[in-house]
Amino acid sequence: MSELDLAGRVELLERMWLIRAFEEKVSELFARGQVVGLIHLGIGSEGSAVGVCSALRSDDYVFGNHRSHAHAIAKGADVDRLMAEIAGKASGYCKGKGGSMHIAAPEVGFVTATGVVGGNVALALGAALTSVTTQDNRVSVAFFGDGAGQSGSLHESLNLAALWKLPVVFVCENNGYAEFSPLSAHTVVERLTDYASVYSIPTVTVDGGDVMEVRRAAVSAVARARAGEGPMFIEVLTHRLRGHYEGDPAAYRELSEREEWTVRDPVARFRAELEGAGVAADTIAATEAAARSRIASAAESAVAAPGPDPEEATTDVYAV
Amino acid sequence: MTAELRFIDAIHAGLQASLAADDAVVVIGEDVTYGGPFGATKGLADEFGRHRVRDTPISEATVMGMVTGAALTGLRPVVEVMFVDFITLAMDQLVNHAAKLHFMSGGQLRVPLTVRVQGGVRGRFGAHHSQSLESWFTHTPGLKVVAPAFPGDAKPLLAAAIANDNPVVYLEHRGLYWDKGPLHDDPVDGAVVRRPGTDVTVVSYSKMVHSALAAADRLADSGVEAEVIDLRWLAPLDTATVLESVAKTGRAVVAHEAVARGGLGAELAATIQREVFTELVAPVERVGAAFAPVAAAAALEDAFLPGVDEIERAAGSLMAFGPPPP
Amino acid sequence: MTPDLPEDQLVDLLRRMLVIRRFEESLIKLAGDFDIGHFHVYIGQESTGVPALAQLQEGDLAFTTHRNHGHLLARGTDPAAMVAEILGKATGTNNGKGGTLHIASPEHGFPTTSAVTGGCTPLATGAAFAFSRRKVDRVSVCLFGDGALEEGSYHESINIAALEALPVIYLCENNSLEALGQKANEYPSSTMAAAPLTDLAASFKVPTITVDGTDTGAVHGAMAEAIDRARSGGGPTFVEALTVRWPGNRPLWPQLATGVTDLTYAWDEGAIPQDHSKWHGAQDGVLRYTRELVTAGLVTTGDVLALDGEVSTQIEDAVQFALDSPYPDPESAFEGVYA
Amino acid sequence: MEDTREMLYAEALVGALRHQLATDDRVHIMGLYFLGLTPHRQMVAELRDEYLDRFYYPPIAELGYVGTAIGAAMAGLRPIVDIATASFMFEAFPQIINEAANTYYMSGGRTAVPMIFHFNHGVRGGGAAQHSHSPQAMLWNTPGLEIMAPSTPRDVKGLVKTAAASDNPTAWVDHVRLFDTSGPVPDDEDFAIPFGVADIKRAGSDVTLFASSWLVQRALEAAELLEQQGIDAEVVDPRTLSPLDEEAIIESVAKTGRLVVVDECHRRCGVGAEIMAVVTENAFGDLRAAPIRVTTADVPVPFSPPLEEHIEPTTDKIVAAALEVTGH
Repeated sequence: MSELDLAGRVELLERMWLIRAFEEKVSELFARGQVVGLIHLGIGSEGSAVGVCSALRSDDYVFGNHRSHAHAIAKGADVDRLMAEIAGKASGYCKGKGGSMHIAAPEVGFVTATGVVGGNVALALGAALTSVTTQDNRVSVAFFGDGAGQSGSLHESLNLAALWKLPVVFVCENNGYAEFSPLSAHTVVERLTDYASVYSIPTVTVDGGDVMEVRRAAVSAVARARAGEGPMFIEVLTHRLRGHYEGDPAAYRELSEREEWTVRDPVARFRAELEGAGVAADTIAATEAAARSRIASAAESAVAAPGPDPEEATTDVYAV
Repeated sequence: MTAELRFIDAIHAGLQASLAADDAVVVIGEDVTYGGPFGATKGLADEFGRHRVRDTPISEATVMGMVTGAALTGLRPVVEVMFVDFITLAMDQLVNHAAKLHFMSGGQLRVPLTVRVQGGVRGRFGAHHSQSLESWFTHTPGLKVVAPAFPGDAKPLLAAAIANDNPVVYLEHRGLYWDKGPLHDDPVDGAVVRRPGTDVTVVSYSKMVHSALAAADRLADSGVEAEVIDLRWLAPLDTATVLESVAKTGRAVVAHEAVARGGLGAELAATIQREVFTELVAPVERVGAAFAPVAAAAALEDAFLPGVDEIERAAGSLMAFGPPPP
Repeated sequence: MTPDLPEDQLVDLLRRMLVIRRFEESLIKLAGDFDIGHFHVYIGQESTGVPALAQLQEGDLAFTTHRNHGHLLARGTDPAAMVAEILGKATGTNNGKGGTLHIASPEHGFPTTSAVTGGCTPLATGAAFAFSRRKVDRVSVCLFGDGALEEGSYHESINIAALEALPVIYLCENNSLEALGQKANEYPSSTMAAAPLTDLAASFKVPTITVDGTDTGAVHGAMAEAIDRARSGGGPTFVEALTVRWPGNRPLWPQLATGVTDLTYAWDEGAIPQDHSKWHGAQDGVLRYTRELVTAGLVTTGDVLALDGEVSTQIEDAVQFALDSPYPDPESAFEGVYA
Repeated sequence: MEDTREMLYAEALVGALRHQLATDDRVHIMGLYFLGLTPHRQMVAELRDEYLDRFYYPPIAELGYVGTAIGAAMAGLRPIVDIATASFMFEAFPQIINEAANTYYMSGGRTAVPMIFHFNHGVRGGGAAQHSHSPQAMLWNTPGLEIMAPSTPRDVKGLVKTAAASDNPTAWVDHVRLFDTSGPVPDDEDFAIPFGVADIKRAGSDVTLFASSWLVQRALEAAELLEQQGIDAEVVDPRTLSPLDEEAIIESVAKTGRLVVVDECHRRCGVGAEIMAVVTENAFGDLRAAPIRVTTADVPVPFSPPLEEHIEPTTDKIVAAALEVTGH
């Protein structure tokens, strides 16, 4: 996959705005009580989600975690159905049964998300196994955070993926915090890529504030995987600009740290970069405006949509 | 005259047939290319290739997740967990993922996965290799559970499990592996009456069915006709067959090798009481293991394991309640 | 090489190794006569377990796996009570409730044996956590085979140990280099993409040492270093000892594949039979250590044979004790579920 | 009459932890989510600041840190380990089930595992399928574990005291919806509630409502509503499931002849099933109507509020079941 032309990069910015607008809207709806439950927002990680997913084919697989609205949108999920799901409506992707942590949009390759830290990594291995077995040449991606790095199942998965040369890309979004504490409280390891290197899995650490850098790493990882050369591990240094979940005051974070990251905001940075590259200010402003209006309408229809019929609660337990 | 097959060979034949019939079927587990500890998968790697019969590291958690992911995306994996006790290591993937993904996704996803596990008390293996954990699986919505008692059922039940679009836990009792029996082509949906009777219903599954039948023979000698039901499927549970029988006999014993506390016996006792309360002439009796881990010593293992005597005693105690109301 | 220890302690190490060797050989013979179930023998690893564990002090704890007999004996657990346990007798270490897979001997520093691969790694880490929190000068040793590294529990445990600088030693007995008598494709031993295995500790910034597990002196030295680090607050160490797996792993290879050990092979090369000459000549750590002691003049061949005679008698008595012991009262199966 | 003070469940819980830390230096606490993500969790943070060297905040590695706590219990500590959301216990199952529960028995009584596992269970509003588990049913068919499920501030204080003194591993099943409830708590520092002793939370003569944990509160609410219809309900709270006070349940049913079992576990093979079985085995002759279970339905917990409510054992459903079983 070649380097994107300017128009292609503007499309990436549009996608990043769509995520940013979506997440800000969810936060707003949560504050108003129109969305309930455990909501984890990905504001600040748009560069990672969009950078990685832009390197994928539409039939490649993505497996998300508890903080995966961004990944789903980046993979092409419909924002109306996504918003409706988070609002618990019948028109949502999962008919209101999954909610924010359990999004599934399989028709765009976003197979599923999970609320169990590290729980999706093995699932991604399985999709890669399917690809190897059926030789359909697809690639699987697992997004997980630095907190999942210390879960044993990640280590089991790295070993297995390396042994079997599975076409899987491990994307570790290292936002520096596992739930409410810094990574240093979870492990003495500083570069999470060390976990993968021991299994001879190639690794790279990239700046999540730079969507194009993320994309380049993903393009090379995906090419490797598709060529049958096995897994790769990408550590994306990123940040969440909100707390662990909506309602978390994030008192554990230093103010200066937040300010620094606001400056390194991937959306603002990419916008400035494109301006520098000569994209007209109007065009850029239009990307944000279009995204915000698209999301406003998604939110409006999600809030207005009817809740599911209670009787639906007992369907879909078994496939028939 | 149909061929007599050992239970373990029936499973082997079932795997072989499914691998041959459907390219999406893959067999995955520790040492499966070698044949596993009991030979269920012996030779399958040579016959179908190592891309369809794969050995894994000793990483139960990830292997269970991986086969779930493979099932989500088009394969029909049959994963072997060497001892049911080791499923403790894979519980998060089995319960939080495989069992729930169809529901959580609002029906968008399917997990056509078969989990073969062997367990039960046999061989003085001690508490880490002898547990009966089926009520965990029956307690988990989204999982189906099957527990064959006869070699003849083993193959068609395995085929049914593999063909099912849901995760199915296929429980094998290693104490049955060397039993021989004829093959049959009878349908394997739901429970089956193994021995008709009029006085008391004995409900069981897996290896305990054999104890139930032996107990029924003894009861017959003292003029008590026991009807023996082999559940075969523990989830979904064929309560209709059970209730029909108990409505007729008015008495029920539920027998299994798992501890009584919180076991399937409790579920059946609750259901029977609720549904045919007025027909019951006696309380539902449970025969299950004592509330203790499984000890390794032969003498203690034998004491732990309920069997023919306990079933006979339980049925006998129900007969003391007199005849059913007219 | 021999460990840097006084002579009486060097001979004591040999005694402990012989106890293990004769114990395991007796079990295999016993299994020919009785159905005593499934067990895993430690033959071929005595030169790892004995020098590693004999230097632990009272109060130090060790957590072991299904291949546990050698570890328990190395720290002095009574072989009679162990055979009795393996035979399911009331006089067994666990009164028949554990069997070979779960032998416990708290007074010898073995609270339990976990027979689930990777089961003991968190437990050993936890004991070290307790020592650290109780501020006592104790260490914990986690004993496991290379297969346990495939389990996530290992990674979670060593991460915590590194984070908290816990006094724990992870002693990995990598016995999958070669397994005598194993056929091609039979039980593929190691399914691990990492090599060397010590990388799996180094990535957590834990110091590692790799030793030849048949070299008693090298194992002793490595463990001494690791124990010293743990006691002085330096945190965990990962020791990998390389050994050959001997083929008496019931029920898979239920035979005395290389025969009953003949100690004269240690000094009489001509006596070594053609079959398994590599084993007797180089791979058997007990013969190697005996050879080293004799060559260094620390013991005479007569001393060795006399010691072996004593040990063999002790094991014969242990087996007899176990055979003569009563089975437990069946009712006791229902007791002792709760403390 | 004992001296008591009115307090929140959350306060009583933290007070019980504080008492254990103060009186037994073997007690160490792993994890901080005893009060979930509620604002009350600040109290746990304060307790940690008081006892900094007695707390350990673990990585998200349930298998590793829960096993570490179990090993520590074998080596002289009395850890209280918080697994937070009960759904995550499955990661730690190999250690809880195979090691903690079995070791005392397997070792022939030579190695005890004196510790507490704390879980927040149940439907809590929007937790969906992976954050709403009620683990009691799976845990209680594991011999060797003790299980306590307090329902009031008083009970949490008394039960924690007993669990901490026990040489067995105890699963402490808690419910986030209890934290804001309040009630009288004895001042007596040595106040303890023995395990295996049920509490009649409300005496009555017409129907027995069996409930534990948070659902005791709903059963009491239902009893009030039933009283308005002239039905006198007795609410039996077992307080501990393992050991289980079978006598108390049987006695109550002997008196009322009618039983509604309320249980937040899934129905099939849930706690409710076992209680029904115990009653039929021991009080069959006393039953005047078929007992009814009111449980969480046999479906994963759905996210959307109307779906969630539909599958929960609500007060209305308890009332309806009591009316049915009493023939109204």
